[in-house]
Amino acid sequence: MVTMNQLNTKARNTWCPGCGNFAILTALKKAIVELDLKPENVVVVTGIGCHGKLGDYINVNSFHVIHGRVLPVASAIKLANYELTVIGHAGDGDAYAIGLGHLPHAARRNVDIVYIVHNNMTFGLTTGQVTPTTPRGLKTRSTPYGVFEDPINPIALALACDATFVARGFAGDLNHLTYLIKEAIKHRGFAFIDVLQPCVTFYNTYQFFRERTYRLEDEGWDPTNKVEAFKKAYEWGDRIPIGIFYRIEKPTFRDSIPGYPKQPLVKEDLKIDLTDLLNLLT
Amino acid sequence: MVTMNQLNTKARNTWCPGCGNFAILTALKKAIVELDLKPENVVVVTGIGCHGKLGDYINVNSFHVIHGRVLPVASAIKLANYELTVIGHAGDGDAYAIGLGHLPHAARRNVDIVYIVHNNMTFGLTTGQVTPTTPRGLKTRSTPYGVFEDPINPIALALACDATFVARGFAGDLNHLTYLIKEAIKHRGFAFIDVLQPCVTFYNTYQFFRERTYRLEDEGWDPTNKVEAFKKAYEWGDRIPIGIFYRIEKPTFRDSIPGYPKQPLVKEDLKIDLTDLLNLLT
Amino acid sequence: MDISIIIGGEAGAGVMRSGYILARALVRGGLSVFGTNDYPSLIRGGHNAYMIHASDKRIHAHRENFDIVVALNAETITRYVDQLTENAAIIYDPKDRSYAEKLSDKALLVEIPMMDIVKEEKAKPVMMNSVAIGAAAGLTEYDYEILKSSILDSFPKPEVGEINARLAKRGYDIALEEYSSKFKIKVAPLEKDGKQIYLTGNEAVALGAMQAGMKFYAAYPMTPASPILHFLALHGPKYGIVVVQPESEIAAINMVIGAAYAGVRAMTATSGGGFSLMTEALGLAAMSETPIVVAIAQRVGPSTGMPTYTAQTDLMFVLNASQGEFPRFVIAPGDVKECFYRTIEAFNLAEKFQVPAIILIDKYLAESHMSTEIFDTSNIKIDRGELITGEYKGKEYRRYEVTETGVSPRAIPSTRNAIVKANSSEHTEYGYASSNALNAVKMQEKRFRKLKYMIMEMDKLNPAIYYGDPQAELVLIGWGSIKCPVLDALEILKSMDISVGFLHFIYLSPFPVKYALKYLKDRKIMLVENTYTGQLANLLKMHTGLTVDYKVLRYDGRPINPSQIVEKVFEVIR
Amino acid sequence: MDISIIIGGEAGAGVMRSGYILARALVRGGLSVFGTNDYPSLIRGGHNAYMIHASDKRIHAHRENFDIVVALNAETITRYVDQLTENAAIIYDPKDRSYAEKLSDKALLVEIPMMDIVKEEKAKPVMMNSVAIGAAAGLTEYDYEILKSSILDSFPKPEVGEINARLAKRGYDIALEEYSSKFKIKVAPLEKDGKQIYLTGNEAVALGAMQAGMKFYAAYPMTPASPILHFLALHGPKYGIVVVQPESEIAAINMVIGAAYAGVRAMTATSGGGFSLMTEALGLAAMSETPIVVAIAQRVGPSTGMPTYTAQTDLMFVLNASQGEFPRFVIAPGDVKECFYRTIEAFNLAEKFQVPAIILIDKYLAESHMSTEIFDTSNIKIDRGELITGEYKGKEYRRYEVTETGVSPRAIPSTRNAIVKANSSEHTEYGYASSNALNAVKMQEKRFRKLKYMIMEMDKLNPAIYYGDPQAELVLIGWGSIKCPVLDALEILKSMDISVGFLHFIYLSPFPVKYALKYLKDRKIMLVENTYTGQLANLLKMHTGLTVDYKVLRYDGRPINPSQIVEKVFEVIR
Ligand SMILES: Cc1ncc(C[n+]2csc(CCOP(=O)(O)OP(=O)(O)O)c2C)c(N)n1
Ligand SMILES: Cc1ncc(C[n+]2csc(CCOP(=O)(O)OP(=O)(O)O)c2C)c(N)n1
Ligand code: SF4
Ligand code: SF4
Ligand SMILES: [Mg+2]
Ligand SMILES: [Mg+2]
Repeated sequence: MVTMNQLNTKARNTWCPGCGNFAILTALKKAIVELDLKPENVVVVTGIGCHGKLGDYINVNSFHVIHGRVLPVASAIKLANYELTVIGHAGDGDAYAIGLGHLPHAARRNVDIVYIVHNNMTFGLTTGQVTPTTPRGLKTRSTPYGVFEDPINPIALALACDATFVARGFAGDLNHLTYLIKEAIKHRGFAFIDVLQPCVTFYNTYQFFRERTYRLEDEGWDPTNKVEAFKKAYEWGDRIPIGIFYRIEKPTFRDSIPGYPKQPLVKEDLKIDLTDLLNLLT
Repeated sequence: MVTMNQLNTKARNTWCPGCGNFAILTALKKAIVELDLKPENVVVVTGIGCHGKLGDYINVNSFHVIHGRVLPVASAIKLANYELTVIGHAGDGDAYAIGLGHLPHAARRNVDIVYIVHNNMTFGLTTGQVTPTTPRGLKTRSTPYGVFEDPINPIALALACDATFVARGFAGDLNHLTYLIKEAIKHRGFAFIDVLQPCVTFYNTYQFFRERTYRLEDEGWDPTNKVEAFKKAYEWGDRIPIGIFYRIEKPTFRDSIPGYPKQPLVKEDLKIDLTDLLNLLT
Repeated sequence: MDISIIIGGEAGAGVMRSGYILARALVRGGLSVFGTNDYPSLIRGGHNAYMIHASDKRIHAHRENFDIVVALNAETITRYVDQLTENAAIIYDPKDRSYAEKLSDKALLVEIPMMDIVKEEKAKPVMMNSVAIGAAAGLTEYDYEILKSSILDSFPKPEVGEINARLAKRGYDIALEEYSSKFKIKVAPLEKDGKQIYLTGNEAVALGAMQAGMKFYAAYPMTPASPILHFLALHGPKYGIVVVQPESEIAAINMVIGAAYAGVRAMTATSGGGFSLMTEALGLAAMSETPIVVAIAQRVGPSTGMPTYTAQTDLMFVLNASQGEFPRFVIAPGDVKECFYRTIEAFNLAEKFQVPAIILIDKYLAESHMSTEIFDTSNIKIDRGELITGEYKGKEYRRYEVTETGVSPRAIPSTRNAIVKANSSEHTEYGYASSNALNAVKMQEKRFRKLKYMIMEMDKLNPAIYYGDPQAELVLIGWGSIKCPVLDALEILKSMDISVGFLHFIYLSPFPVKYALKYLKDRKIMLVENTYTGQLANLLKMHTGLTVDYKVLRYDGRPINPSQIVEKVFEVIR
Repeated sequence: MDISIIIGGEAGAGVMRSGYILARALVRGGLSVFGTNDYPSLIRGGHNAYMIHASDKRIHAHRENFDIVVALNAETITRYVDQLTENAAIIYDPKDRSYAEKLSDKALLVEIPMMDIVKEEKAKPVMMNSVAIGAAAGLTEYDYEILKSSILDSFPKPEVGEINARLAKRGYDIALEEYSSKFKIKVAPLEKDGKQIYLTGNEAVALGAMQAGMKFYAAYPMTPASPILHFLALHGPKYGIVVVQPESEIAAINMVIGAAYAGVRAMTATSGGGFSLMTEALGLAAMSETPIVVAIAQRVGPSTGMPTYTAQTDLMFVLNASQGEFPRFVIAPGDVKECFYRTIEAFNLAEKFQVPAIILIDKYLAESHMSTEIFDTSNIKIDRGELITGEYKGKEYRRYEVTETGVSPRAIPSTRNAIVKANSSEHTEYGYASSNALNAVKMQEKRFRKLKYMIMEMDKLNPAIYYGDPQAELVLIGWGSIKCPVLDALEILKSMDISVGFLHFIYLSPFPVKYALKYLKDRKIMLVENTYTGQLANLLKMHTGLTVDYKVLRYDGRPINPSQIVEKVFEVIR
């Protein structure tokens, strides 16, 4: 059984002290330990941004891809070898700006991966510009007179995309986040977690969210009703819910693909006999 | 006042006889005539696909862009000259596959344009492959054993994207469609219309929709409640609603942009005096 | 015997299918057959054509003039007036008689009551095309039974095949009885060893990928590459190949990269516009050293351009696409056979050197059918390079271990005792991001060290092939599908006792410098290319200093004709 | 007087800002100043440095060795040991004394109790950097009042400026009193006419765009181009310029195309990865003949590479990006002044020829500050080419009217009596889609006819500029920011009586063939480039047949030093 320590790497961590990414990293490690996953069977796919460095800091397979493309890469890794646990980590810029076009599709296909969005409401690594989740009015480097667009609602969006597992976490609530990641890994299908992640340098929201977040689980939330979940998604004021908004079971992408072999693609023999097919072309 | 005939062009129409696109074109022309718009002040932006040829068939300004990029091009035309009426036409492949990443952003910004999706549930021009709205199980050229993904729900999605005008039309109901397009043009903000458009060659849905569609307006629908609209969006069976699901007012993108001048950008003087700014750099 | 037939009609009239069936019948008779199409980007109403060139000698391209025009509508009758050969015939329906009659001095008028026959047989109007091809076969006195077999095997539903065969027979009989005596060209099946297949470049690429052991294919439809998707979606599942059509080309190539990282052979295909969207991820594949294969079927640009027409204008783009510098393979097969074998080669090279390999074809090759001997698959080698699966036996696995060849042992996720860290950022041997200057030099040099070995390997693979007179003063050069018209042009020239050479470039990256110098030094060089600017000339000059003396260029979207080349050679030689 | 100062510390310690303030003080003293930074891609904790090179003579680049090391942390003290000049000094805090002491034989140790001073003054710890730059100024006996003015003008809030000025004064006094007598280099303000400004290439491009009358700017952040966005977002609104950060680079460029179609001058900027995503739309601009300007600030690739480091590796990519063939401008300014004026030029050329114009810079130029005489904006010409607004006076407007120059009169939507039909598909003169072969030829030739006129126009605009000895046997060549180190290298060589020439390419497309031949024929050529493969050498050979004899290449992400060039010249000349 792997230990937390064995999940460390030699790479030097360059996140700002206090950054919410640390909690997400820890929660992920804890989830892997507690679910007793083998490091060589876990793949973490990360986007470009502060969050993207996560792969360097955890001793499992990782692929640090390009900005916004976590979902297609992660989806195909899972299709190629469904015995792997595939976990995508994206920033809010990554996931909701440049990469938003992939979300509805990964969701409706119900690809069996976990998708964790490090939602710090800022482009961290490029020094603090507006993202699609930055609240209106906030002054950022690219909106020095205040953000002038309304933010998206990731939870409502994921619901409308028919994701089968829709959750929100908070980097200030490590235990709960660990729980969410474990549930997401266990979920058979596309598991989406938007994590409220304070960025101490560009948008420190620790206090704001500490004062407002509450756990849906504490209120006996029934996560099986999409319309109710949708309504809940718009609760964003003095009280901000975290937890699993919605969760259902349906066939995964692989289940539906015609001709998916009896074993992972990666185990299939490369040699095939094309004689029959060639004869069709005579 | 422009007439229907004056809106014709010399380009030879190459849509299949009976194609749903004809009705959309006619409805658009009627809307322009009935709203008494000047052709030189209307711009139609079209994507790539059968629908994309619409620009050739209507005598207003048009820009036949690239696959999936109707929204950014149309948005900027409007920002550059808000005195223009800007109408985007996209295919379902265009809008919901390659170009889906732009929808949530155009919607939340509330860009004051009309966005009409010719939803024929197929890639028409590339000879009938699956799109994100093709129903599960349908055999297409790229899914010869049946579509194996669940389709998206464009109405639910547009609602979750906070679009301020969300409607569905049917190319088999010309009068209603004309009404929708007129309302959409009049709407100050982002007006989204998903049009059920039978493709007689690859997916002829005339009968299917004729038998099932009903007008929301006929049932006294109240289009101001997002949660109700969301619920309604999932009505898809024996009865399929068409009409305006949702409609509210909020400031448009231009209203919010800091420093937008008192007149359209296109009328601004190009000469500016940078002395003050240069002095800041000494 | 050499015959050229064009079948024309409205889009939607089944022009391409009936042309294919007729051509296939000739293929089954052992003839050498080339079939190509011409159609605008629309579904109904525009003009479509399928051209068949067949011969008892080996031919490689279409012919620009026609011995038989099969007119499924009036437009077709008049459209090709200037391309009729001396003894041409036009097959048409009586309803279009008025158009045909004007050409009575130019061609034999073969009036076949196709519509009436269809009505009599209670078939669908679109099936008149079967009557028409039957008539074409009858006119040339070809064997009806072979045509029938082609028809029956070309319709999935036997009953439909039967009707069409019956219709064809009726056309056949009238033409044979009433007109064949007046028509000079007779086509007869050959006695020949070995089966022929008749397929397109697209199909050959798809088959090559399957044979290479590709297990994952993701592509977004784009003319003229979509048929690869259709073919694989239809046949892949039977062979355990997963075929998906994702939301965009960006998704497609990133999926391919994910699958390849996980250890399966994976490919995508597209055309220029889709490839534009893939350029960023191409760099990801290069930097992360993930072996992928991308097939590109060029069409006319810029931008949307003319989607259904042919061009070779993306060469320089493909060679230089994506930011930063990295070695890549760009391989341009010249015919269907090369499409098959070179695609297999591309997979091997991609994995062996852990670089992206690009198959560069064009609409002409992608969508033209060619007859070719059935592929020999007995000797196919699969070389996965330094792949590690199961368990890593070394001490501490480093994905980007610096080696003499620049290639690092490649473990895949799930390998015991190996944690595989891939990275788009510059990285250490372990795969951790690093912007250290020395490390950057080390890694950039590691990646480029491969180039030397890639060239060595390439040089063994016939990267450029010389045809024609070895001593010729004038050598034609070209790449990819240009091989087709040039080889036919060479035959024509030979028959006129004009001997020229032809250096066909299959590899464009790495550039086969040795071959270029060997065959082109101190010769007059004539470039043949479907572009406006003559890209290979630039490339040649850049790599070898050699200058092209003459150019045969074409940029109207139509393939270059053998005769166009012949003319230019004439002009120059005089 | 020539001095080189490096300020180093942790990311987040305000290294860049304090370096900028010190440099600005020198600029205000009339000195020629070059300031550049070195930082990894992270927000806190890594090592950041700002290097200042200043002189009473005109200089153009950084120096690779340092007279003063301002160490905001221990790491900085030891990091530059190998780059100390003979009479160097190190400024550090007593807490880091143990590190400094080891270097007592290598440098003058200037110990300043920065942390204590900060505490005494009740300032924030990060403000120790002001003490440090005060000390640097004191050591060189520079005028404190000028430093103070720079500090006050560099903080938006006056109170903050005041504290920092006080802190600087304390460092200044200690250094002046206790150490300056032991330090050889003295820096004094010059008497000089005319104000200088101190700005980056990014800022100069932004200013150029503003001055050119750009009204719409859309960009997605990407290092090192993001500062253009920040600058325009801050200053644009006052000038009626709309600045938006859309969801992606794809959205950005398509917005720019939309705005330009509607008739406003519009621009986007990005780096290689973002440009990869823009390639498809670049073709749209070309095909629809919509004039757009794209600025690209290169960084190290492939892929994510080293985002905060410099390279020139995207040249061939940018020249060939997008499917199909079309003419484009690619303009690579060499310093901030050129960034300003050439950007204005790019807007004029884009509109005049209705083609895309690309400004190609790199991280070194984009983010380095240079002193330069204040821009003269009195003579700026705005040339919108054949733009039609208000009313079209002709008969029937055709957006793609075929003309002798290839340029068609360009009406914008809202023009009375004109319906403007733009199209990404090949089109007729009216803008309707067409795949007719003759039309395609006509249109492709129309678009390429511009090239001749583009070249004529370019030839008037000093597309390549020759520096140094007109008769030199050895001519260095380079493009873009390479001008900076080469001009300094030329000075060094001159001082050693070695005379070489330098041909600086500003236009890469169209390629200034005439200029290349004029200045390079029959000379020895040495390429200086921040790449691995030496791209300009390939380009030169391709366009002129000329071959580069020597290469100074660098591909570790760091800019080429003047001394690196000098050394290579030495090596060659011997
Ligand atoms: C195609 C592309 N565009 C832009 C960038 C520059 N870039 C790097 S990180 C980043 C934003 C990161 O924001 P987010 O995804 O929220 O991650 P965070 O740093 O906040 O964790 C951007 C725009 C890039 N790497 N690639
Ligand atoms: C980047 C890119 N990818 C692919 C294509 C090929 N393509 C042309 S039209 C089309 C699909 C059209 O489907 P849709 O948008 O639904 O339009 P329809 O033809 O059904 O009206 C595709 C994939 C393209 N033109 N550009
Ligand atoms: S900038 Fe923000 S997100 Fe990035 S490491 Fe620092 S605190 Fe974390
Ligand atoms: S293919 Fe379908 S969508 Fe396209 S023109 Fe024909 S009927 Fe209309
Ligand atoms: Mg973020
Ligand atoms: Mg469609």
